[in-house]
Amino acid sequence: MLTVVEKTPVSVEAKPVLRVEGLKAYYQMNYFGVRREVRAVDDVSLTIKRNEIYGIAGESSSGKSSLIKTIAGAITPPLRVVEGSVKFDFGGKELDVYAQRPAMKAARWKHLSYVMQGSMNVLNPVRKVKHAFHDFAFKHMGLSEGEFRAKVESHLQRIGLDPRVLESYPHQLSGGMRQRLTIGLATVCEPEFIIADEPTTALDVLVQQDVLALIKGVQQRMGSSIIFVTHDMTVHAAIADRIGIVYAGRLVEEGLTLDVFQRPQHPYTAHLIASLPRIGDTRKRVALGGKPPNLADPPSGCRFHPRCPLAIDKCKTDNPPLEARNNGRVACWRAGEMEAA
Amino acid sequence: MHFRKLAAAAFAIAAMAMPVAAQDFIAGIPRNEALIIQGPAAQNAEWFNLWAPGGGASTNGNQQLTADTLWWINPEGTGDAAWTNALASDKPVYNDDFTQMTVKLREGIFWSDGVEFTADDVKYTVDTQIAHPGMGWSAPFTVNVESVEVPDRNTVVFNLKAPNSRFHTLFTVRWNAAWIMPKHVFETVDDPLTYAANPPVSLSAYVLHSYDTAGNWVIWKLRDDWQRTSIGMGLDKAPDVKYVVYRNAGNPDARVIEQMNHNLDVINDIAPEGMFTIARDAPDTTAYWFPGFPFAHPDPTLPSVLFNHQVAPFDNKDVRWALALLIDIRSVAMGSYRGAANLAALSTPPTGSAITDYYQPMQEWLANYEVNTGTRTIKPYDPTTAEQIAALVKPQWGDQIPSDPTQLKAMFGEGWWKTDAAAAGELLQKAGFTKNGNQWMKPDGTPFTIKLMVEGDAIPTLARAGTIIAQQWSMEGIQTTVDVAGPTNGQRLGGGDYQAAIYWTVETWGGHPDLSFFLESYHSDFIKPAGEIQPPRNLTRWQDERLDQIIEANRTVGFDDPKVVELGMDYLKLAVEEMPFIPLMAYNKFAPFDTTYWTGYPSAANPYAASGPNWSNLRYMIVALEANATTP
Amino acid sequence: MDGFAKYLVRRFFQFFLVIFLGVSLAFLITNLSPVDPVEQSVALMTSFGATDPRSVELMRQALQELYGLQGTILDQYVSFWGRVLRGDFGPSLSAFPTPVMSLIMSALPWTIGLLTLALVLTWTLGNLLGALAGYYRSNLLLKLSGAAIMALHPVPAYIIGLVLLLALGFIWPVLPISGGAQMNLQPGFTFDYIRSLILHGTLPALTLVLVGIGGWFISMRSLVSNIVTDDHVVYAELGGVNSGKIFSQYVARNALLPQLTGLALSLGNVFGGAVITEFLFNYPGVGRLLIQGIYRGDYSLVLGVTTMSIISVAVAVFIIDLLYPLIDPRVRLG
Amino acid sequence: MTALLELSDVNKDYRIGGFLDRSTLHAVKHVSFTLEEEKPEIFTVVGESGSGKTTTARMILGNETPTSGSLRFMGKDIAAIRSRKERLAFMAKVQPIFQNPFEAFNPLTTLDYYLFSTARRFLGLKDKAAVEAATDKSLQHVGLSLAEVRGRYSHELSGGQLQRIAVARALIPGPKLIVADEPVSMVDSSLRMSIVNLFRELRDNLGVSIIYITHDLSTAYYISDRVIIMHKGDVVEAGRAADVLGNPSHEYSRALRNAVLPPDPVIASAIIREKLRAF
Amino acid sequence: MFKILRDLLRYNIEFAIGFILTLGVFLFALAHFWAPLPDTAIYLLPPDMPPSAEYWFGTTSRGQDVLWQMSAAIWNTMLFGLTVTIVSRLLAVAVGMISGYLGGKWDQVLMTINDTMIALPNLPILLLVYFVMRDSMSWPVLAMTAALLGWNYDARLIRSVTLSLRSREFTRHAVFAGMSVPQILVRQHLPYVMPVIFFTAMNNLIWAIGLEVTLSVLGFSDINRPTIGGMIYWANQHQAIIAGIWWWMAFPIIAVVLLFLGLFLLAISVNEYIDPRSRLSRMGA
Repeated sequence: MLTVVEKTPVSVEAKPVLRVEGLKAYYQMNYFGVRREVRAVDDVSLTIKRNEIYGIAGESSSGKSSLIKTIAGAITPPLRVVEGSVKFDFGGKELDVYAQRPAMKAARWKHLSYVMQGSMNVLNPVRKVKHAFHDFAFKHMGLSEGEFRAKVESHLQRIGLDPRVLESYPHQLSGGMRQRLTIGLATVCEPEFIIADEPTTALDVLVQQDVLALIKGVQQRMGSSIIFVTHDMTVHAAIADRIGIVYAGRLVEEGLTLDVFQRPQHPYTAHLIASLPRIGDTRKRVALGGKPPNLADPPSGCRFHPRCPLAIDKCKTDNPPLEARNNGRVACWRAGEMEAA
Repeated sequence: MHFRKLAAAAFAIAAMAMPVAAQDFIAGIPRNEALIIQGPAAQNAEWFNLWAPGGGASTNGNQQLTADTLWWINPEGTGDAAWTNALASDKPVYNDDFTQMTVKLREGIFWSDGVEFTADDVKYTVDTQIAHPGMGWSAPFTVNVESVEVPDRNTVVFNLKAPNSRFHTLFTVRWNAAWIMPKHVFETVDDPLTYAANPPVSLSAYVLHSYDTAGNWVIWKLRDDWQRTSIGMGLDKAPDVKYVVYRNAGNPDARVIEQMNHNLDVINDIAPEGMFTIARDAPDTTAYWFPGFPFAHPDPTLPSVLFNHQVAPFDNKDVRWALALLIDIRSVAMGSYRGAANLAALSTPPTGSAITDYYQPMQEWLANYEVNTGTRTIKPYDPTTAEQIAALVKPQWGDQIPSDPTQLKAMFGEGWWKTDAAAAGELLQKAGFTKNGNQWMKPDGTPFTIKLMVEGDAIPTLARAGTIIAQQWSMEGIQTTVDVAGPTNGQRLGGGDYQAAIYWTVETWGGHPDLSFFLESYHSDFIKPAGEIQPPRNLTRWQDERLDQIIEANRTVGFDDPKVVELGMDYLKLAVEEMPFIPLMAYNKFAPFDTTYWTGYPSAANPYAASGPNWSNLRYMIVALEANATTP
Repeated sequence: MDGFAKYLVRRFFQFFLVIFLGVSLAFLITNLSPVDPVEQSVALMTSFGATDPRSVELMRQALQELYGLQGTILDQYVSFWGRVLRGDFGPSLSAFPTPVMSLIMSALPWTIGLLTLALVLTWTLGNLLGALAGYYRSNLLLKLSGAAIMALHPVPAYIIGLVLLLALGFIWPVLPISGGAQMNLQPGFTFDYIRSLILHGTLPALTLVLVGIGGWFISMRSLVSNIVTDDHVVYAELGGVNSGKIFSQYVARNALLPQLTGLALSLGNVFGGAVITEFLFNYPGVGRLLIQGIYRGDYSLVLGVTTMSIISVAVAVFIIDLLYPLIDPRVRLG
Repeated sequence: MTALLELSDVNKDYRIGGFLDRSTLHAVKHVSFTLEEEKPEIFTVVGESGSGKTTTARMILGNETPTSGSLRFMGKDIAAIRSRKERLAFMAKVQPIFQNPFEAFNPLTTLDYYLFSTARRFLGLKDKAAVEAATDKSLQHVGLSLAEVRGRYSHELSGGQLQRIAVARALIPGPKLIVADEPVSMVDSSLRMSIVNLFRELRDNLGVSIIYITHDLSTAYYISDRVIIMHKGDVVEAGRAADVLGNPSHEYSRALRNAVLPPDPVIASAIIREKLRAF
Repeated sequence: MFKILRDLLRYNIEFAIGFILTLGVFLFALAHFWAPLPDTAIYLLPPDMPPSAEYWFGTTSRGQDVLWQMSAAIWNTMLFGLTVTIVSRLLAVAVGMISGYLGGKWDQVLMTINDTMIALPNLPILLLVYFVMRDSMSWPVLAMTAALLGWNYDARLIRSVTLSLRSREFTRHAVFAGMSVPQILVRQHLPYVMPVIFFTAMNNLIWAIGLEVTLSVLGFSDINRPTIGGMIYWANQHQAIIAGIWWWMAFPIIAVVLLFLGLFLLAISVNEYIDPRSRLSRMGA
């Protein structure tokens, strides 16, 4: 097996484009006296460098969606940021998502765009596509109407869409076209940072690769950074430069994609990778037992311990910190043993 | 942005609205030349044919201002003064057996289109209607008239099929009558039933000026040749009222508001409280029938408690008398009219000539009248009712209430029956009823309950009277519920589809003692079996041989024969004895007049015309009104 | 057959079926009414005059014949449909022989004018305020106006009208309280006449607006509160699209679509008139005509108005069904 | 050998479109295959959305009737089932597993309601204890117990658990055939394999045949005995799973096979780079 | 049940206000059973008395205490309104759910009936029915008639909800779990339809009371029975507004407005409580 690590060059000096520090975001609900606190994002710190694709992997209700919503500043009550900060760096200017809201609003789409899950519904169903481009992007471009239209058309052409889609209504387009369109919409202003939430999940298999290639291509051309959420490990394998594994609201492992796949340091990651089926292999996969944790009432200590085959007593009481290890970071008391195994 | 636009629009609307008070109320017509009268909401606003079904009995001025016929009776008048020869130059002349009536007509009367009125018009009126069943007076003409002769242009001779001493009343206006048709107009018409007569040709002093196709108003204008009409001939100067406006002024509240805003000179009817409001808030610009309380004009109709004699136990006169004795008339007067009621113990309206012809002469008889309760006899009549009511209303009206009993009787009636629950109980026991606790049981052992029907909406005072009577009966052990019949009221009364009701079944000329106006239809020949519709009189279906005899005798005496009053008294005595229905009071109408522009309205002191715009003889009021000199 | 044509045929069939059933039901109920137009006319013609009972009998027969009320209910039903198909409801029985159609036609412009105006105003205002209140939920002014509208909502139309009549016709008498236009004013496109129409229409229109606004307000507010959480609205907010545009183009526009159906239905109902308001302000419209017809047992008239109303509602629903795909690009007929 | 399920030349057309663009969609075209009663197997239908695989499943379940062709279950035409009694008898033998376990259970109803209802209706049990025993036995097959499920709502359990409860419920009447429409696509990958493994056990231990509808070639390869690949209503390729998926011959099957990203960053990123170059 | 009430009262300010308003008006209306005088009795008190210490809300021109009249009127009117609302809700739910779930011929027949009813103008039909029934017209009959006219629009709404529920997987699952149609409709679908029912009930109640008032204003009311419309009817007959007896109409209307605000607040908070989405988040989904 060739180990061609064709990493996109990352300048060490360059300041990271996103710095998330000690972020805690909880759903705080009070329904008729039933008070609930769901710790969807619990003490997450991460940085994303310029010109990289950072994948966040995790299962449903692991908090991965809440994490990027919080990063995007797209949270509505009852989800609230309890602690920590999210800071972008656009062209040397630092922007705190939660402290500088007006500036943040002005930066949207110009510097920061968003590809939402479920492209089916993100476009206004009663307006033609061209209006969406106009509403989102026109004011950032400083172009005349005609120039703007030409720019949008050429941008769409570049991502493989017929400019005539601008005259369509969203429901007239196929799922694949719509997803391309939202990617087109998110990239038309050439932002420095793109947040993508499950951009390929709803797509047919045949289209999936194209869309991934599109995202990768656009990113490479513009040199932007992308934070990318999906539960599908093969997608991460395909385009992510680095991966963060989220379990029960916490980042449990982070590392270069290849490292994570080939040498997972956390038992959970190891299991995830091992259980992936592949064509040509009918050996029996062992499923992970137990059930995913309830974030309203998470297990003590390491949140994975009830399902972990390697759990020891310490895991039940003490929460392992996320520590640098082997060119990545991992939060596991038994990371050393894992390595040995 | 939006708010500013909205504000600007609101301001513009307000700017348009402000001058509305300053603007002419009626476009192009000076307010001080116009008399504004409460009219109807007309459905067929473009229809002016008085002789087609639905066309007659109009209250939009058409019959009041353009129609004319042979004679008029003032319902408020007494004696000869009540009678007016209009198109006829004299009273009718009958032959000895009342099979022929001869009428002399006036000369010099012209239709508004310049054609002269002649005897041919009268003959045409009768002949045409006989030829067209469905026209307003077709039926009575067909029943009565054999032929009409016109010996000369000023004389008409009616040959009757059978003796009829009251035939002339068909041409005598109390409220309306057979109006004379313009022969020269209808001759050219294919079908007089579908002819709209728009614009109508007038035989009276006013002519159509303009009207609202939506039916909210009609304006009539004084004829240039107003002198060439029966009413104009008697005037010595041109009437001040140049325009008469009949307008639909809306519900009673709106009418009061409009009068106080001086946009409505003559109101037809409002509730007593509305009247009091006007009297309180606009005393200086309003005139009434009485100068103060009780204000109201008594119409010659007689609201009564009607019993359906075809439904047991109301066929028993003891029961009817018992129910009468359970009524506290003072509460009824207070409840229905706030005391402003003109009470009636006799079965004829206490108005016009009936006071002097019947009520006053019969007081002694009434005072001595005895009722046998089965165990004893009582004298139920109470001549002091007026004083008692005066005492009740005095706290509110103070000095407006005189202390002279004669004056009080003119305001509140001569007297009524005393409440006597004990006697009533005896009468019920006499009729076989028993009392179980506080509940009267019928002879068959079932509880005695009554459904008392009222019209409800159009005649609110009677509904009010109904609820108070129901309460009185209920409290004495006869459970009574009030049933609102609304528009079905007339039919249910006519079809005998009720137990008891508050309505009128007696109407009179008002200005004449003859009772044939209603009495004729009380003959037992016309009574139908239960469930079938009867002519809209004798709604109680009262059947009595003695009554038939009175009616038959009345047919054979002349209209002005003194025997008419004797027969009338016989009827009234019989009605007291039988109590076929319980007469309550006159139908008092609150019809205030605005004096801002006009003065000289009729009143109790000067009853030269009826009060209220529905009456056709309002035309005599209109030509008599004078412009208020103090109005700019 | 082409699918659309097939759909159209089926929809047409249903359209006619609804009208047929509705009108038949109305016919049946009207004919059960015990108010007899002949008796009403007889009563009117005899109530004030000296009446000879023999004549009344004669009169009754003549009218029965004249009004064409003989024959069984089935005969009348058949001939009724025969006439309706020719656009004729026969003569009015209370305003005989004026055709019912011409009575309706003279009342209709008033009703349509007043109600259409009031309805459009109510709809616009109610939806605008409702949408604003649903979108800017923390705005105090909107909260207050919402509370006022909510308080007004359950007040019966008659009371609202009466209060307005008192306030603007009596206490501060700036507006005419009765009728459709100034008396003796020539109808036409003149400034005076139009001003008069507006002045006379203001109170009834205001009543209708105040009565109707609550319903639209409440439904719009709840529609909008649902739509603001839709993905495309959230996405536009994330996209920094300015909030005025989000409100008008993303929120209000989507919420308005179902309200359009309601508007069409209400417009269809216009032909029934606004009974209470017309009654209170003496407005010469269809509602007043209808009440008069009911009072006077004129079931030709009642049936005429009812039939018109049924047809117009059915037409309105039909049209909106056909037009909806054009208004809402998502909808396909099928 | 008797046929458990026999589809012969099944077609299904839909009318679609609206105002101006009405047309007929041939959702399923000429589909034929047979499952033997004596030889339980996992029969997989692979296809993308719009391939007709779900429509086929619905026809097998009797929720749709074919436009032409016939579906026979144990010799009886499924489309001819009319009466409620026949329908219940059919449902006792053929049971579905749905795609989204959170959708398949009403979130406002307790899960045991489904289980008990099934036991009562199909096993004709009246007695509460008997119902519970039957339910518990079935849950044991999927590695759960009634105690774990009783009184629970769907949101209290994970997708994998729910899907296992769904399987347990389907097993209660003792079915011959289970039609599973995308049963793992909404299940987290850590739990996915437990469901897939469960199907194997059902086939091997209980003799239940399973029609596995999926777009996921990897799991299809992992458990299937036979596979058909559908594309726009047509069956483009059919045969043993290892042949069809391991070495597809039809152009479309090959494209589908190539579209599957392997869980290996080196190969996967190479595939994307290749794609990128093609742009 | 008690716990739900306590939770709602404690944690939902809208519910608390609505509850207090509604309960207050309800208790006030209930009090008429202990009124010192029968509610139809007239002229037993001095008429036209303005509000005072003795007569808190004044007396009517018919010599009745407005306070006790109102109390009985609100009771009777609400009884009428609630009867209309409940009966018409039952009809709407039955028709809407059956039509939406069964579809096909059922749907066509029911929706044709529904559309026909939508096209029928309410007031003329009601007035004609009033005439036809005449003295057998009692408030329950009137309520039934109104209910028959008042369900159709909402049935369509409910139908569309059921239609979307029908295609949900849990419905199909329920079928394969052997559930009968009534079981599916009542157990599976009704919780989702409940918010629609509550929401439309408010409008329906307002409509029903408006109808009662309209009929009364036009003169079609049982004048032996105090209702809000009946009070307006009698106040009109005595020209109370013009005569300055404002308390006769003002207090009943204020009471109605308060009651509606109360009911409305209750409806929205209960709706939030029973709404599947909020129920689920409360349960911890």
